[in-house]
Amino acid sequence: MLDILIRNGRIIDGSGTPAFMGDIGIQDGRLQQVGGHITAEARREIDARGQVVAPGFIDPHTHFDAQLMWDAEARPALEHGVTTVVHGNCSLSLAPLKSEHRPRLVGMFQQIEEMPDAAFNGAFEWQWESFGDFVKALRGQIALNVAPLAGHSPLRLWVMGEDAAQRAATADEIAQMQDLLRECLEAGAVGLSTSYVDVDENLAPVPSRFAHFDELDALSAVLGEYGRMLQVVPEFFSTDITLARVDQLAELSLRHGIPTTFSPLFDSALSPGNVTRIMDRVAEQFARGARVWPQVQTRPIDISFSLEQASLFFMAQPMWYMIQRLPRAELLEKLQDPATRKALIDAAEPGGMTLAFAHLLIRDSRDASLIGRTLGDLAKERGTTPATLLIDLSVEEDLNIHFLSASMGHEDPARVGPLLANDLVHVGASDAGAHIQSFATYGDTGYLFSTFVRDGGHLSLEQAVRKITGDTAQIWGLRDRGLLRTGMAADVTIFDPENIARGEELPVNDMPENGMRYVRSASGVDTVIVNGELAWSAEGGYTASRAGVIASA
Amino acid sequence: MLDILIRNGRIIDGSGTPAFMGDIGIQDGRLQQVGGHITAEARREIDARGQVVAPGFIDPHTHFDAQLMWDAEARPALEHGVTTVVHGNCSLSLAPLKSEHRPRLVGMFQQIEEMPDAAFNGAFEWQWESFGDFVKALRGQIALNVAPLAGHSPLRLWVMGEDAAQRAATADEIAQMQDLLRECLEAGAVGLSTSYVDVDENLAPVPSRFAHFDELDALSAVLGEYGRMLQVVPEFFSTDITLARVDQLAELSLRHGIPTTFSPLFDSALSPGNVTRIMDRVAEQFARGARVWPQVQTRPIDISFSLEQASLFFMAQPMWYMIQRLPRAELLEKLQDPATRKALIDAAEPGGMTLAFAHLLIRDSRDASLIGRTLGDLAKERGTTPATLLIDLSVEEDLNIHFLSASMGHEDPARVGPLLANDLVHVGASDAGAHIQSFATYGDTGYLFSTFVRDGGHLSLEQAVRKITGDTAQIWGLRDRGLLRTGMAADVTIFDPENIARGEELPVNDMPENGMRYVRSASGVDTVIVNGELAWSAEGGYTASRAGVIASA
Amino acid sequence: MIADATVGPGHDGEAVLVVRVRHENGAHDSVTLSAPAARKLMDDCDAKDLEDLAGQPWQRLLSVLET
Amino acid sequence: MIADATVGPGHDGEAVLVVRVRHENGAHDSVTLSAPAARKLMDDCDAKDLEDLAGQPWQRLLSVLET
Repeated sequence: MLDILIRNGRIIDGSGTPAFMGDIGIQDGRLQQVGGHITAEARREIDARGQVVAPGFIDPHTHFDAQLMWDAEARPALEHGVTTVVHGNCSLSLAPLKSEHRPRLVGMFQQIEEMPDAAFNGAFEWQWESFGDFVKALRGQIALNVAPLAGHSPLRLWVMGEDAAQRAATADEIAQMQDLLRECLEAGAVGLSTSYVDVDENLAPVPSRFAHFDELDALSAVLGEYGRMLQVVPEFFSTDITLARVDQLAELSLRHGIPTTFSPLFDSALSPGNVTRIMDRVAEQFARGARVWPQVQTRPIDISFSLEQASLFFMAQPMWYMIQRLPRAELLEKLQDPATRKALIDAAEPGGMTLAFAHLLIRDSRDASLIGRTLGDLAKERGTTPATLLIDLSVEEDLNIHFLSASMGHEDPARVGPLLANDLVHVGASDAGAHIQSFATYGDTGYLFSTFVRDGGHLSLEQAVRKITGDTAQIWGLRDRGLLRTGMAADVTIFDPENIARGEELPVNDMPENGMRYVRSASGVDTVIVNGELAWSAEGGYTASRAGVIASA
Repeated sequence: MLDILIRNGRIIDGSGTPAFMGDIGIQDGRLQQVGGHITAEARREIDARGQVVAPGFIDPHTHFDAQLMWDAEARPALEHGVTTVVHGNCSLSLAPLKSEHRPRLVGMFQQIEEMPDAAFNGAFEWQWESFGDFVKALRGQIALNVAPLAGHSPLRLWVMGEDAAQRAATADEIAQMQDLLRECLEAGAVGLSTSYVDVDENLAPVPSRFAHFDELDALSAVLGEYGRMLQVVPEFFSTDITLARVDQLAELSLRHGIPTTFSPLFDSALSPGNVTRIMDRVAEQFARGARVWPQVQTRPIDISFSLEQASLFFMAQPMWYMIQRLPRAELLEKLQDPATRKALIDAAEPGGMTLAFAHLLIRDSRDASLIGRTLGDLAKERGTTPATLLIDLSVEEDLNIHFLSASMGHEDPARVGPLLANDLVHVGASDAGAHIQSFATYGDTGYLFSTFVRDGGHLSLEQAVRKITGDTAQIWGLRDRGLLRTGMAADVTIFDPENIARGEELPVNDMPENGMRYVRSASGVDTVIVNGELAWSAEGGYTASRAGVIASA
Repeated sequence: MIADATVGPGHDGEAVLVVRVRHENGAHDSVTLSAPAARKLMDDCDAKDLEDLAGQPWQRLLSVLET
Repeated sequence: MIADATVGPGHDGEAVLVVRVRHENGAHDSVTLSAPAARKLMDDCDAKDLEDLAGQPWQRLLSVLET
């Protein structure tokens, strides 16, 4: 008796070989058969006619660390078809962590990943200090698989205390960090994450940035003992420095035989040579036998802002930029002063040209009917101009209205498509679970299919599936995932290739203490199975299944 | 304690992702770690510096059925890096087979695969009738893995007796064949093989050719229950009929969800549209979700002949063709008659043009120093002409000398290379173990690397490895093979990418009863590991390991 | 109509006869014959020489292929 | 020398300042600054306007990047 029988699907097995028609049988958490027309009985049958049956998607760059402690499903990742997430990226993980360092680490998470305090405090109980106990707290409690990284910053905090954010480590401290990392890897960590750019809530560099090269080299040697991943945030703001990091990662990769990955790498028309130069260097290093996987996100970059907080968005409009830096009360006053208003509007819309702000979308508003509309359209309806409306709405809503400039970067499919299709690019960098009050980090997989498979044709369906399943599992060395093949773990996502997409970005209040975040729902995903159990379906929503495991083992 | 530790290799993992430097640890027959620099101790260490470490190669089209019964290593396949072979191709398998049908089946093997009687009789004991007992006879006795097909012809013989080669099956007989095939699949068969073209030793069609479509459909339905392969020899001599077979296989594939594969498909300048038309149709059918994998061999086709047996080779030389059809004694007499000799030579070399036979190689000879030389060169040395020498040598050696016209087909890398690189082509069709007295069917993998990776650059090293490892395992659904990933079976081939190649074709007398066959040795292969045990190494040759398993399970 | 016939390579290392056919609608095709089939075709067409095959009706191939 | 500066996208959804640099040997490069770094650069250069950045020595970026 099978547990689940998926009938008549278009099977895309994650290896890149062509799609084919057939059934899939699942038993005891494993793929019992892939292909054929199965006659055996099953406790549950799923008719997948017209749909693609693929390995569950793997998201290699998330920050679901805290969320998973009170949201076993890492919503809405699972409903997008993601069955395995890597967390602990960017030098930040919840373990190993002594209890006295918790506030320190939470501060970093808040600053870097823009996550609210309530996500860490009160929402769950900290039951661990060691990585082993952290993993134990996850086991049996999660609806999708977790491949956890150990963060370099907490490693340093554990060994060096407050000195972690002040100086290089001594040889003895490095040796202690090596032992600690070894413990993490033994307990199921899939690697180490570090960062060269992040700052804490006081804008001081995070502990990992105080490490000298010999420390990273020593930790990489421990990764080498296990063949595990080094994840890095390089100085992405400068192409030249990033190139130097690529070279450095390549040296670590070759010296210790380890895979390495870095992000973000995104395409911007303003730095046209950035991606080309970095990819050329990446290719050179791969040709030497190094593994330096650039992670590239699928979605374009939107910029959002309100008049409440100074944003560089206005830097090209000096008058707006300056007024925006005034104290709140003074700003509100100025915005209602006829002379200032006129000056602002004339500066933004010289000679009545209304182009400057017409493309801006209303991100959130007390008036729900405004959300998602452009200032241009609304201004036309109301017989005003976009700049005038921007000021009026901001005043009306007490500066508490956000605007969004969509697709400001990484937005040209003709450039991003071939990059995603590049064999040396690791599709990832979603940052899922982070920056939750700025934008939605979910649905990048749906966007991959809608924009680069269906619309752009830059990847075939098979290639796209492979990029986020088979390739990801192979790059990270995840034991028996990422492929539909007999004997592998039964992580399966069933979706409609004609409709899979990400939904609109919407604010919701589903964080602890009714906290707000932006999310995107999925469309076109039908069924998500984790380790042989139904975890989510379009028909029934989330189930009570907690079949997720630590995916490193 | 590891069993084997492979250090400093250039790892090509079979998935198509780029090569990388690292170690591999093997324990209990499995890959314990892939990548990194392993510090654990190991019973055996292998330094792979400068070499590629790849999954063991998988040969999907062999006829090692009988040979494996007395040669556990399927020599010389293993030393070429092949760790898994599919046998039972082309409707012929050694099981299931009632004892009374053995001579009948041996006759077919002799005719179709050109294998000597001594390979079947006396060389081993037939300890089985059922497929299960056949598999039992292999278990623990083989040095490489076997993925066995059940042959359609023996299935028919079992159920229908001599009627198998005379008529279509009744509904009841078809049902019996279905049960029998089910038994084979349960016992470990990876599919069913059938043939539309082969004849037995009396030139009568083999039993599989008497099947009507409903029989193949019914058997394919059983394959569908298990998601297993249907292997077919289509009427390759006609493009139009082959196209019809592609369509038919596609229907079976879609109807039953099964993979299908056919061979041979080879490129010949004489039928320039053949490959293009067939590949276009294959692509159409894949696009529908069918799996119809054409197997394409890597090596060119040589033609060999002696004057003893009439060969079409002389058909363009009517006088030679006619005289060659004379009875032996009369032919020998004519070849020594001055007038006939002159007429033959004048016909082949009109006006002293010596081009007709100059390129022919001496294949075998009593005089070992002649083997491998061209008639053109030898004729020059001896002050005669190629045609004269062909006659003289044939007379001297009592017609028992063979000549070879090399690279007569499938010989242009500019055409074959892109075909092999095509994502819809299954690299295979080696026919290893068959036609043993005509030519060597070993070393196609070495030839893939030497000709299409090194010389022609039609495939990258990673692509070529993937074609004969990861892809093959995925196409055939072989559970945990074809990739280097933690947890997979430890089948590993270590080779020098600059030197891997097939050796010269040489006659040897290593068959039972001192029988002759042609072989090719390997160069550039260093170490071959099967299920975690050293099976062959360049340094030590074959080991006593018998770690091969039935690879379907 | 048979257009021409040439000796070519067979996958099993034996020489084969590749017969090219031109149909009335302009379509081309080629059929590969093993030695027995090639001999039967020569006999059926009363051909002494490969060149004698040219111009013969393509239907000659039907009975040959059935063997 | 700083060639120009433009507002652009940051991966975290905030606006950043992309400063383009032209070196004496003809090489081009661009550096992306977050809001605090951009403000510091403006201050260091006594710039009221993005256009004021053009022509400033590229070394101005060094101290800014260290923050």
